[in-house]
Amino acid sequence: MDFTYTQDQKSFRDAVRAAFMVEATPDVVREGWEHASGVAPALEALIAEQGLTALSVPEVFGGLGLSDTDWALLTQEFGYYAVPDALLTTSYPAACLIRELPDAANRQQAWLPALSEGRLSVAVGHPLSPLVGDADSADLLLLWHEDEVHAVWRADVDITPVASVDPSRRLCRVSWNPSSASRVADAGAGRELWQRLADRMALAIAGEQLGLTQRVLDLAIDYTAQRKQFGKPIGSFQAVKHLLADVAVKGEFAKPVFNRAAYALEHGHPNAGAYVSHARLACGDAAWLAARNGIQVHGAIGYTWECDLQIFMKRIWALESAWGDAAYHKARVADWVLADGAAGPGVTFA
Amino acid sequence: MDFTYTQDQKSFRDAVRAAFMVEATPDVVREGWEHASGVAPALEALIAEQGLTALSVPEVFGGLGLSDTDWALLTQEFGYYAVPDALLTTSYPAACLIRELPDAANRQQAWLPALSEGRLSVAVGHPLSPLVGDADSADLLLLWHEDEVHAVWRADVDITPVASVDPSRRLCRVSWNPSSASRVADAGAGRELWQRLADRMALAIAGEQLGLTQRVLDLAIDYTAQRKQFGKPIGSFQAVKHLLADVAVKGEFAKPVFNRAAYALEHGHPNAGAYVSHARLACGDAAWLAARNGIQVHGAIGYTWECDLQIFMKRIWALESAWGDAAYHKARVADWVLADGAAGPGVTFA
Amino acid sequence: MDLNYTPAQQAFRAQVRAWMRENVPGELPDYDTWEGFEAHRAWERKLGDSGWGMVTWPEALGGRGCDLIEWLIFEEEYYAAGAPLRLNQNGIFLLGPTLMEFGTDAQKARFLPRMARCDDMWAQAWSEPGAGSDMAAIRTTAYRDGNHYVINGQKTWSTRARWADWIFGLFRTEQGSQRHHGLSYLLVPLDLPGITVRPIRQLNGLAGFAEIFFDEVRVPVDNRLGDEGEGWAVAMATAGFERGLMLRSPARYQATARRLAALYHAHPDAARRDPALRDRVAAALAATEAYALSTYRTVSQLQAGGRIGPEASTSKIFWSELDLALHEAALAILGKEAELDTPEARRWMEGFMFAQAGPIYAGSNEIQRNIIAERMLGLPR
Amino acid sequence: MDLNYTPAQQAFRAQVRAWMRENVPGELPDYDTWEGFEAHRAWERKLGDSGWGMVTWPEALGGRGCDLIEWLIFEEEYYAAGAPLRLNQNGIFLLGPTLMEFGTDAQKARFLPRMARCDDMWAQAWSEPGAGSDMAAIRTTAYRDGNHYVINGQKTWSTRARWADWIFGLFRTEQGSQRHHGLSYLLVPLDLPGITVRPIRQLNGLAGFAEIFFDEVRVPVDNRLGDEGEGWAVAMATAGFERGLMLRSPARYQATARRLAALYHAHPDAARRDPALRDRVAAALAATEAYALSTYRTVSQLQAGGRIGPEASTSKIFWSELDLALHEAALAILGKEAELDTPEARRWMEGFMFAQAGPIYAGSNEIQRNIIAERMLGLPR
Repeated sequence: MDFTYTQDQKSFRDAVRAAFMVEATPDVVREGWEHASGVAPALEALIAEQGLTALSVPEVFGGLGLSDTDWALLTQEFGYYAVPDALLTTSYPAACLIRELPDAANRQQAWLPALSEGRLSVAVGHPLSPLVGDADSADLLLLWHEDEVHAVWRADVDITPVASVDPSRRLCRVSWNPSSASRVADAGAGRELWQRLADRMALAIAGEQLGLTQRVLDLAIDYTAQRKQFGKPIGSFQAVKHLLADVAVKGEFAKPVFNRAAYALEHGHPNAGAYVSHARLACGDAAWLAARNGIQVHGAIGYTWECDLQIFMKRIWALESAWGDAAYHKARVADWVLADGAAGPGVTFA
Repeated sequence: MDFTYTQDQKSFRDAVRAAFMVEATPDVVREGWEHASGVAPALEALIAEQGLTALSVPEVFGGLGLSDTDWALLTQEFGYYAVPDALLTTSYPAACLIRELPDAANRQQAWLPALSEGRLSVAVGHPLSPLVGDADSADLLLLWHEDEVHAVWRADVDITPVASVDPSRRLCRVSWNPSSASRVADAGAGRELWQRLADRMALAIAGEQLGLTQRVLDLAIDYTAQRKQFGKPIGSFQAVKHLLADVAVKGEFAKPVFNRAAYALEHGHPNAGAYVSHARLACGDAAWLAARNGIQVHGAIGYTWECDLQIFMKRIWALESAWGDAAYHKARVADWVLADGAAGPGVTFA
Repeated sequence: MDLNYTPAQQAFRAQVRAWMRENVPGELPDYDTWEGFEAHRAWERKLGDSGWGMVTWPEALGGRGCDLIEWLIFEEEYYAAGAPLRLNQNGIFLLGPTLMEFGTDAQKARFLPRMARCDDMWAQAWSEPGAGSDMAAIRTTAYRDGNHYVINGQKTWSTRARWADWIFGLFRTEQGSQRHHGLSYLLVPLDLPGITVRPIRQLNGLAGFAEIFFDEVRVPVDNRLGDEGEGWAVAMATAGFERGLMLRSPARYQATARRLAALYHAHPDAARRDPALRDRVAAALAATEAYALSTYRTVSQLQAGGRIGPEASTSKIFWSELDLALHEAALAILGKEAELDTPEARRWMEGFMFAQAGPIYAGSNEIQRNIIAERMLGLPR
Repeated sequence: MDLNYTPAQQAFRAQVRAWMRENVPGELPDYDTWEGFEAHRAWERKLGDSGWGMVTWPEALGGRGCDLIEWLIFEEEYYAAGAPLRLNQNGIFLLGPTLMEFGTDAQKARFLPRMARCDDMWAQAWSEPGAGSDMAAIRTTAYRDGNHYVINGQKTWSTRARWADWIFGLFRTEQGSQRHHGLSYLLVPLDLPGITVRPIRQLNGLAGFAEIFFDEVRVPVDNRLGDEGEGWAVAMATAGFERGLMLRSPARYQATARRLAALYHAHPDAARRDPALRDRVAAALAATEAYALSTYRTVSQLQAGGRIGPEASTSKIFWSELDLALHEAALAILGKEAELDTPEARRWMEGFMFAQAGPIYAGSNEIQRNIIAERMLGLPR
């Protein structure tokens, strides 16, 4: 029974963190808002250079073959730095989906190395996220149709971008016509592939939410420790302390829930879906409270465009219902915890 | 548009308050716990002396003929002093029910003056409150059966007392056999009588909850203003202040909801039932929070039998689901506010 | 107790309703844009010209001498008709009542009629970089030079100051004075030499407020409201109005609540998928009713000769949390749509972002809870 | 990361389960009655005699040398079998670990084996009438007289002290010292001359705690834990255990959660009448899972060489609010039944009343939030 990450996992996370700390500053995130891709050129270059598009591609195809628990650490960094979506909406799910496609050695050979090297951008569309992230800058789209997986080139779809409250996000309505030519997995195989993909995406969002919670907390701590009113830092007032302590409590207790979900997903645990939903709810609650209490302790300055807090709040608001809204995740959690003998001692872990 | 009570109403309330302040002290309430009736003899004597059993009996039968808004003020005092239930479970509802019985001049003549003079004690049983309050000390019981009203003498029923968490309450399971001889109103007339009675009882409980909220607040203010920790009164700590301010906010906004319900009930407003349920929820929420935050600011002393806080907390806990639980009241409120054009400007008042 | 409207009040309601039906414009552009500002100002002028600018003021000052119940009725019909937020709200709801109480006859005649038709657009100027929740820490000075005050310093978080003609605020007129002593309440035209207005963009990217810099700005002594050095008491009266009745009449929330109910009914699938949603929506709608009832109750008490006391702070907390609850419920119904820039979702998300400011401005809810605890409940400071 | 139990751990679980199945008694009377106390002590003795008194201690001291994962497994099986709360919990969970860290070998040998089988029943003696949340305000003195300390003063809120044989607590051994300086951690038998124990009745009418008066009570110097005047650091370690792992292992809440789920299923009408109930119950059950996971995570970190830091305060807040949420959900399901003295309702109402104490004792949740803010988040004092 060991909840800790390996030294390798932490080192890799630290390397990514170090890169983001320098290259994904709030100014860079803001710069991305002005670009069609949502990502500033320098950050796009960093992603290419660091080979971040190769993370989930199996090693035989030139990738790093990261596991779900590897990713669990990284997604927190994506959230902490509010790195624009593109990587998490394209190469991550695309690689996961393609590598698991049945009877698709040719396609895997054609697509995975290209994906890995950043030569191919692949977007993914599923009913839980009906607007396709970064479809407008993708070459290829992997789309759900009645549980089948279809692969469609961009020329063959109509794309209408729809702005999000978070200017980093690039969501698109996609209309297209499924055909037997575009089908790359049938419904029998697809059902399981899509479910695993949807769980992976939900987990990635939970990780972002954890990172966002921590970032808002850090911003709020910095601000309230230096901002003075009534002759002392406002962070010394009990009301301010308790608003932030409440966020810390929620964040602290979301972490192990998140870690369990990642582990269960990686090991194909039969309850993985419910665990992921539990993580999404716990991490989402923490993030939502972080945004509310974060702006509250900032006061008016937190309401301004100039204050970097907005970057993280808007991401929190935007992700709230992404890849499954509260109704979806609550229902999965309730079905699980209310089933006979499903939760509790000796069942929590197998 | 006038939300204020008349001077007469306030004077009468003040007189009752003055009597309770002296005669319904916490010690007297505790003394009642040792008596079969739940009421200390001195308090029972006061109730008889002051003619409190006559309040709802029409003047022609020797009573005071109080209206629902008159009662709205009094029930808050009953709550504030945690006066044992007996009056609110017997003479109040019984007088309301009997005076409205159709074609019952003889019974009214026989029962109302006796009720008014305290010679007759009448308990009331209804599905919203299936355990009959103070049935064991009643002479007569007015009981619901398929919307009919039945009047049964105590000799004709079996009574099993069931203790409540609040030692002042005297709840009884009553088993009996309805017969045409015991029926005093048929279902056609009874339906409306019972609904109005149930709403009156729910409103009375809402009033008690308001009074209880204020009492717990007063106890907490007294305690936290004098109790010192870290060299100053704990009431000067922001966390303690805010716990009590939150209670004050809930209480303040429950009051007008409660007043509207009383007014609507008195004037037969078609929405009266929903307004009463709204009052029950608003007042109940305030009281529940008062109990929680009240014991929290008291600390360990609030957890003791000796501390009077327990009297009021236990009443709050006991009344939470009396005469309609949250599910019942929430459903009535939701049906009302979600109906087309039911709530809002120009509809709030007629 | 009498919770009925009088026939006269009902007639008044009908009159407002009829006028609004004829005159309310379609949706205007955001008033934090230049185009939107002009459109809103035109609407305010139309209101003013028809005597609806601020109905509680005397006719001679641009109003129609209504009582507070009529004012509530006016607001209800105003928002029920889909009319826009009041552009000049800091003027008519905050400075207006303060002028009524502390202004000289000359000041009232000079400022109120023009305010009622938005000939003068007003912004508040309380906060400074070092004086937010702690308003008594004000440092911007106004030294006396003959018949003028000369202002130096900086104000901030001045809502819509970018478009305003005038500001009102507190300035330190007594050199070396401390805290709430030695402050005066001044009315300052923004076109004076030495004033620089720097817009501040808010969450939605629009410049909803501004910083104002003062460099030797000369204001006539006549522009002082109340006595010299007694500005704090005047400002507290303004703050009372702000927390109390005027700034947040229930009608806005009732309009939001109606939209929420409609949204709920329009999304039966959301209610089916999340059975707890009905509770949440119903609770927010019921709380909106509670807020309306509470306001009528306050007006009753004022009409019976009472005054607004520290319990007004409970109102500030209640409406700001209500506004959040209404918008959060709507976002929950919208689910995946909530983040999108579609007409329906955009309006709710904008409202949600605006609601974030509720627990912060006009005295943060933490300050309000202190006030409730200390002044209403009597807890030690 | 490896979230599986090892075969050895699974075998251990099976062993505990089998023993419990054979030995767990039926429902015992409340341990705050004399009869209940005796019944509970007999059970503790049985546990101790079979090596289950405190499994994490070395065999030589009455335990079985288990690691913390095994301890969690033990607790899970203990409560899953319906075994009663641990009578001597202040001893085994608070003083025990403190003795392990600060005790001399002689003290360990003297106290731990007897504690493990409840030959000595222990109570804590921290609080005083003027020192609750502000524990450093302790005034009870213990002056040195040769090889003895002589204690004078008063302690209060000592849980189950009415039945206890010994207490542990902090006493001011340096005359005139201030706050957390000059305090020593002493172990005091309650049968010494000069000690008066006055029971205090709690909400349910039973004397769950007591005041203890000391009048020239002579305690040998050997009964001091840690150095003279260094009691605060020792006590902080105890407080750390209290907030942290030991006092509230997840198993109790998991047992309550199972009862809640059963209650929910047994009252389908309640769920039908209040569609939001499912959410509420599911959220409480999921939070129980989160608490269990968090505890395993903490143990992982300890086994990897970490220490329990200020984040333990988050745990205190979480379990106390969880306990309230579980019981409040149960009362909502019970509805009208909740207040009644029926077997099912009584147990939930008693548990609910007990849960009221959670956010108060072991350092109130307000104090915990201060600790989180100052020590974990680094906000200024």
